[in-house]
Amino acid sequence: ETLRLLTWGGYAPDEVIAMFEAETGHTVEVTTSNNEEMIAKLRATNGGGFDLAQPSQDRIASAQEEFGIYKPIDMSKVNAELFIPSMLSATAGNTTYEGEVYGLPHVWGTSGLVVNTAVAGNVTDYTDLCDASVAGQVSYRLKRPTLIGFAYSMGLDPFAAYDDTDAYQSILDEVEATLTECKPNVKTYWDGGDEIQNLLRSGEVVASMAWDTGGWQLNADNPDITFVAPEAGALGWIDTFVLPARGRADDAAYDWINFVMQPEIAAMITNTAGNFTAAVDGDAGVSADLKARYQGSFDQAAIDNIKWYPPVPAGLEALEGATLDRINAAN
Amino acid sequence: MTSDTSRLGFYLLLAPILLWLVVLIILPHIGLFVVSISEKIGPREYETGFGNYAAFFTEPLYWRTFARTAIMSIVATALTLILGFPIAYYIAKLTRGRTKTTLFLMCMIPFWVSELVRTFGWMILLRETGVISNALQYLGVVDGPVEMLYNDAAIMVGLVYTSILFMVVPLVTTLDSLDDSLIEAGYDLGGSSTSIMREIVIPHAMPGIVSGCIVVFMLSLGNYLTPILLGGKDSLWFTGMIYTQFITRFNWELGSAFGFLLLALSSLVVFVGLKLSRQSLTETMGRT
Amino acid sequence: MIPTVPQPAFTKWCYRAYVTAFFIYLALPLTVVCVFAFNNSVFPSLPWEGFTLAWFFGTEAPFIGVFHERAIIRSIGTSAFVAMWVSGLAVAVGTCNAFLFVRHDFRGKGLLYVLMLLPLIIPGVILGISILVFSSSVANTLEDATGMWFDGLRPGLILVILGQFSFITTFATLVISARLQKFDPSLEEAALNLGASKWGAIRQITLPFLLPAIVASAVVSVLMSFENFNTTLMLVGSDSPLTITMFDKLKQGSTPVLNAVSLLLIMVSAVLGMMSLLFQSRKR
Amino acid sequence: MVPFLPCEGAYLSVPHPDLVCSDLTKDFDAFRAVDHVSFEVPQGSFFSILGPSGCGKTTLLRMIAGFQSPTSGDLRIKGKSMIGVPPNKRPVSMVFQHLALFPTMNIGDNVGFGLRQRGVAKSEIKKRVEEVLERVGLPGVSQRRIDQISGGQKQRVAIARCMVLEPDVLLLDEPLGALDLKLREHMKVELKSLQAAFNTTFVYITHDQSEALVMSDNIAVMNRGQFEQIGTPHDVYHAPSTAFVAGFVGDANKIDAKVIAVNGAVLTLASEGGSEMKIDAPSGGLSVGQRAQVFLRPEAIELATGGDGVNVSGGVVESVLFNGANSSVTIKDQSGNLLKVALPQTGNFANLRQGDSVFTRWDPKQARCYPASGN
Amino acid sequence: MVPFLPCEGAYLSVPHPDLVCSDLTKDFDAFRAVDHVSFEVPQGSFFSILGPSGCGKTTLLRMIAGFQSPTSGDLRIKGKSMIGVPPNKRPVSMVFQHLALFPTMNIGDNVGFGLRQRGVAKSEIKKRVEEVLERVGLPGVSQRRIDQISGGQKQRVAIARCMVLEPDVLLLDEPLGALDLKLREHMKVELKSLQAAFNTTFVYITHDQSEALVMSDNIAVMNRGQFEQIGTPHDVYHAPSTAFVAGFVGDANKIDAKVIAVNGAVLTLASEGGSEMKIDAPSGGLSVGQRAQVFLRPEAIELATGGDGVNVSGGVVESVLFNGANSSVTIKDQSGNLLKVALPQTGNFANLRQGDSVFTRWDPKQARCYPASGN
Ligand SMILES: Nc1ncnc2c1ncn2[C@@H]1O[C@H](COP(=O)(O)OP(=O)(O)OP(=O)(O)O)[C@@H](O)[C@H]1O
Ligand SMILES: Nc1ncnc2c1ncn2[C@@H]1O[C@H](COP(=O)(O)OP(=O)(O)OP(=O)(O)O)[C@@H](O)[C@H]1O
Ligand SMILES: NCCCCNCCCN
Ligand SMILES: [Mg+2]
Ligand SMILES: [Mg+2]
Repeated sequence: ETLRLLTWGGYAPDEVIAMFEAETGHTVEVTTSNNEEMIAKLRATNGGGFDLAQPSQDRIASAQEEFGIYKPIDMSKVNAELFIPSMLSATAGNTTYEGEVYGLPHVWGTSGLVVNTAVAGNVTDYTDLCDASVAGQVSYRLKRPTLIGFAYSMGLDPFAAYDDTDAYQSILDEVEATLTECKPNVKTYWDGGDEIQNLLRSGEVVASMAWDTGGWQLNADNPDITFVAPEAGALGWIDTFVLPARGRADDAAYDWINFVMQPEIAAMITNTAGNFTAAVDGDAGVSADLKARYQGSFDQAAIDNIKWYPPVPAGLEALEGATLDRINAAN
Repeated sequence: MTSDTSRLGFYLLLAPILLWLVVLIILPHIGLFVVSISEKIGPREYETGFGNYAAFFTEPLYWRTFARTAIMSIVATALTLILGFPIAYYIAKLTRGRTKTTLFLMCMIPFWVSELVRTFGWMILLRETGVISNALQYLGVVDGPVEMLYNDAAIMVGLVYTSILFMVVPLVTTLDSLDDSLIEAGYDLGGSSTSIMREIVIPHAMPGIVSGCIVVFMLSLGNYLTPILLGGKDSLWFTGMIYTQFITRFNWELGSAFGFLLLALSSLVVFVGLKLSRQSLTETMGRT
Repeated sequence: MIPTVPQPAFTKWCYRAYVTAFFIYLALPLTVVCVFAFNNSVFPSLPWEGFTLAWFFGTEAPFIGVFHERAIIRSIGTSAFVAMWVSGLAVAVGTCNAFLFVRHDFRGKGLLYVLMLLPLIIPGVILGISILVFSSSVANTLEDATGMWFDGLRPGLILVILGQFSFITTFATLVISARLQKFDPSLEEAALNLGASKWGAIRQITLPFLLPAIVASAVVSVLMSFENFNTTLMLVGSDSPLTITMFDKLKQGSTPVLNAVSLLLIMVSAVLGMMSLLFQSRKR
Repeated sequence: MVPFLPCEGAYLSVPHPDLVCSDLTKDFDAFRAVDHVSFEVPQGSFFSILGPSGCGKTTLLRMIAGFQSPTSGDLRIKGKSMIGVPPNKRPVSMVFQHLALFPTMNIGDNVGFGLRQRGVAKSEIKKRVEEVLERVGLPGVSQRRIDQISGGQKQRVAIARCMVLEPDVLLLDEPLGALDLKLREHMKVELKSLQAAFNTTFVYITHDQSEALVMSDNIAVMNRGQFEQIGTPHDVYHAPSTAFVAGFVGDANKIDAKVIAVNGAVLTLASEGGSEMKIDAPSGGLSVGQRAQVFLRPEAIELATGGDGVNVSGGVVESVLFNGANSSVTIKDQSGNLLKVALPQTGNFANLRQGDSVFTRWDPKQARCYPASGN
Repeated sequence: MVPFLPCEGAYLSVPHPDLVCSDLTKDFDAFRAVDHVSFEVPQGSFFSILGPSGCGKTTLLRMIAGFQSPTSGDLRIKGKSMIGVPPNKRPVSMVFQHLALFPTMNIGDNVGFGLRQRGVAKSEIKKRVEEVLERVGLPGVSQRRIDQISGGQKQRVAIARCMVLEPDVLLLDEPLGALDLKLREHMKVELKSLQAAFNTTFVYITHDQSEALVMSDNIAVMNRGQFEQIGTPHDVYHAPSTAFVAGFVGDANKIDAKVIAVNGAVLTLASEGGSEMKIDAPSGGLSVGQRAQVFLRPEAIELATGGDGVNVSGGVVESVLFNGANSSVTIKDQSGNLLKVALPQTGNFANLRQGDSVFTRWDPKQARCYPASGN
């Protein structure tokens, strides 16, 4: 069978695929994407075209409610022992819609700051990106994590306001004002993981809101650059496994899930993607360097301060979208 | 030869074009329009109305981007014409034989590679750590790195680059068909270079100018890659907006409305352009 | 102004300088793309770190060469597949259209001709979304009615092919019509007069005459299909053609692998383009 | 596979004309392009149809070839009616105005095309192609492309391509029209001799009277869809049966006049300007008082330094057109009529200058006279 | 803004020719297209340059117009040297071969173009355009598009467009080449009368001898870049000064022969076939034993039923080319030479048929004879 996998860059390294193909006889076709596009594609195909997708856990229930693009997980086909139980159940909780579970946890990590400490050591929180000292050398994505990160940094609590549209809107308005003001500081809004890495590595950008993994990978080349957990808290995410409603190779999909969650394989993925997985003992085989970098970025306080994304209620993204548009359009 | 078989042949020829135009052009656009007039009022719930169009007009972001895209496209078209005309004239009138073919082919080269590659090339050239910035520093023109990417000028450079071929080719074709003896007659009757350009060359080249401008305008207006990749944080493009509605916002209804507006805009500009230049679509585009 | 009318040397010199500058402008980005395919660095930018062929043949991360990048190799195959179909369909329909418009007179011909030109002035993105929206709603309706799945109507290669076909056909039609217009119908009559059947005359006389245009439009269709982005972006499913894959990679950040692919693309399309031109000029 | 072998044998005993058209008519909507045309072309003769542009020549020829179907009338080749027979099944071949040589084939393939359609064996085709090319004086050119030979050679290839099929009738639609003057002069003579050599029936259309006069056995002069006269070149030139023919074939002075006396075959007419003339020619039933058109060829008028007699009048040289052997003068007579007169080839009167006085004289038998028509 | 008003006044007293070319030469790389050509064209005359295709006519004309610069030599118009003067500053106008009317302008704008360039006031332009159109016989057409008038009318518009500028010299490059036969005949006469009416100097190039003969005051016959003869039409036709001119202008029988006796002005020659002939004409210094080319016009030969005398020989009719007034016969004499003989316009010998025996006779003064050249 052919497994058509819709995932993030780095989650399906070539060597893992090779091993999987050798072991199971399936072939794997990978399409890399991001949350929005994964959902958009599945929506356009009405849940077809792919056999396994990996959106973040907070974006599953609402998408299912609106578009019905996923099918429930058949836990009998999953080797549950491979998953860290707390993550498995947390994900199950967040991805339940009408009593069915739609997601399994795979990779987790955070969004925070990646900083060139030699030139921008003063950047320790999201709002510091707007500081005059780094004018023109800053980058972040124009996506919802940025809104949420800035909100926390401004002393607001967006997750708490998830169910109160008006409250959430007023948070958004405040963030919009800040980000609009911050705009001249920004060199460019980045889009893909490697893009921001290139900008940081070349020195064109010195501080950025980005995924932790990017920071750690850059750190290997240039010790000045690293991931910094922001004072207001890093944003914690879990990317999952979901089955598109009309996937044709469910067996291969389950095979893939069970295969990559094996500790050794999980470690290989961690080493390429840079993020830890939800596999039991997945960190055992991870390089000591990566562990050290992780520990350098996160002390216990920082870990406790991680803000984990709750499921996004349907309709909220429309508000965020409008805000992002206005920021984009502001001059 | 009997009329029966030729009737049959006629219908056999008619079938593919009707299938193509109806199934792939007409029905989809009707469909697009139908979707554009359905408003989303809740999950999986829609009703008919012009709310999406209203949203476009009430949200300054949308119509500003729309206007911006239109204006930039018109500017890009004008620039392409101004830059391309002397080149087309040079190729058509001042070169012969092998040189002519070579120069003409050289104009085609960018067309032979994808827009993505071309744009990628410009990114390598224009970025702060890119080739031009380094060259300028090396030459001592500037002391620090200069950022030339991520702004509207970069978009212009990219748009002109992407579309210049579509201006030069029709211009070369029409200018080629201008008999040298007409220009000679102009001189012979006492004309100066400027008056001959204005009274003889440009009127003759008009169909080429118009068809070049239409194509370039359409390409710029409908461009996605160049503004996305070369443009900066303020460089919004309407196609990007449509993409956003479809992909990031899952809002096909609004996206469809945007699409329809873009279509209306392009048709309007083309129509006005044709009217102003007194050309017809069939004549100008039919000959490209 | 023209060679036979004397011009001041300064004017001539300025004009030549401008033309030279223009061609440098044309060549620059492509040259840069090609050169950096050989830079021994993970970024396609200065400084120059030395010459390498790793971006073509490398197997060690991060220097994975094009020939070992699964995604790219696969998408080249996909692109070729799409291009073949698009070009075949476009040329076939274009040829029919040419005969229809050049040889037949019928009511509504003018209107049909304008409709045929329409895809030229519809932005590619719109073509993409309209086909996407339309095919999705047809699929939804059919699926609701029958309970069966109609995958061909969902984003995927079929829609990509149809989407590209929908506007490339216009180009093919124009190129082939232009040639057919130059065809002297008395050649066909001569063939009939010499004993050929109607179809025999077309096959032996008209089609060979059209061949250069057919080949040229096939090549142009292949090139257009290969490089199409706007329409494809909206219709692509799990199999993405090369431009889409490259765009994804570019968004992710770029390595000189992209330069290497581009260099290969430039070479192939240059060869294709030359071939079609040679063919055309030889068969004129 | 061999649908039209030359129909010999059985038919030979009955001497059919090769081509017979009876009452052939063609209407395009309301417009009648060919109007009840009837004629016969005997085997082996050269038949020309001469007429001005738009008179319906091509339409007539295309009906014979089968590209147009007649509105009414019949068309028989070697006795067989061709109505309803498609063009590829008719025993006629056609040389097109622009020759219609196939540009995608070399000369040999062009000439062999018809044989290939009949399924003749390859080696046989090769042999017959070489043969016919030799007969038209072009041996060994079969490998050349058609753009590698001259205009006159193309002409001969086009004829060879038809002749290799041994058609009963060869149709030619102004095949010299595209050639330049000198080549045309040459090909006129050559075409005639090719026709004689092949001994095939030629039906030739042209608007150039000199082509028709030089080559034909018989000429049909066509006007507005109708045949005005069928006859030998000599007849048509010297005894035109209508005013149209008199005006169209050859150069002629046309004088509008009125009959003032009829005396047996001799008419006396007065021109508009008042000068009197006598004509001794078939009168077409003109009676006194009727308006008439008189045609008088420039070479039928003699110049003299004085004298009187029938049809002699004095005049003044209006202009001299020196053109070598074809020089002429225009003379204005007392009543203001202009008369074009050929200068004698003997060189007499070569010194005539504008303004000189001179006399003209012509034989009453040399003029032709027709009732004035509406136009 | 009015750079070339007709240069009258001061110059009128000195009678300059309008156009003087001295030793004009033009080389294209190694190829010499125009080779030391010198001539003068007097004011108000019609000067033709006649020569075969590729002989350098257009190159010469374009040097006069300023579109080519001479390699050496001088070129003066109304006494002023034109070397280095750009085409838009020369007092000449040109009628191009394909007329080069501006298709994007209507007729009025075409004709007014030159005046607009000079900055003449609009109302004045309108007046003068109407005037000149009237003079060429096309009043009131100024609003028409150029595709709305006929070929002959276009011709006249092209001339009007030049004449409105009152040029010193009007250059015409085969302007009748694109017209059809009948129209060409007509325009020949018309062009000449337009020239007379405007009284402007015309320099006309053509490869059609009949055009040159009919229209010109003087003809220069050009061959391979050189002028072979300059003279009146009569001179060029009746007294060609070289073999090339004799062969190129008018129809002629060319006989290769050898001089066997010289007796004062009278030469006796023997043709290749052995027949003897006597010629009384400028001999060009031929001496006994030299090879020579004899040119004899078809109309210079008389037919007779018998007889003897100088240059009389018997022969057999090889073919009859009936062509109305231009009919001719080809006669083969005893030694096998073919002779084209014009049939007399009087109608004598009209009944001659192939194979008839007949005698030919010609006056020793009517032939021309030149030393045989290499070719
Ligand atoms: N298919 C047609 N439909 C309508 N009218 C036609 C058609 N073909 C020819 N005619 C008209 O019939 C008339 C005769 O045309 P035809 O081509 O036979 O003339 P022709 O004598 O060959 O002229 P030419 O010497 O210019 O070739 C013309 O007036 C022409 O306009
Ligand atoms: N620009 C040029 N470069 C090289 N050779 C040329 C050029 N223009 C003309 N010639 C050559 O010079 C010769 C004379 O050309 P020109 O055009 O003057 O001939 P022509 O007498 O006008 O002939 P035609 O009657 O065919 O117009 C020709 O052999 C031509 O090939
Ligand atoms: N390199 C892969 C990074 C994947 C990040 N997933 C982030 C989800 C944020 N909402
Ligand atoms: Mg005709
Ligand atoms: Mg010339």
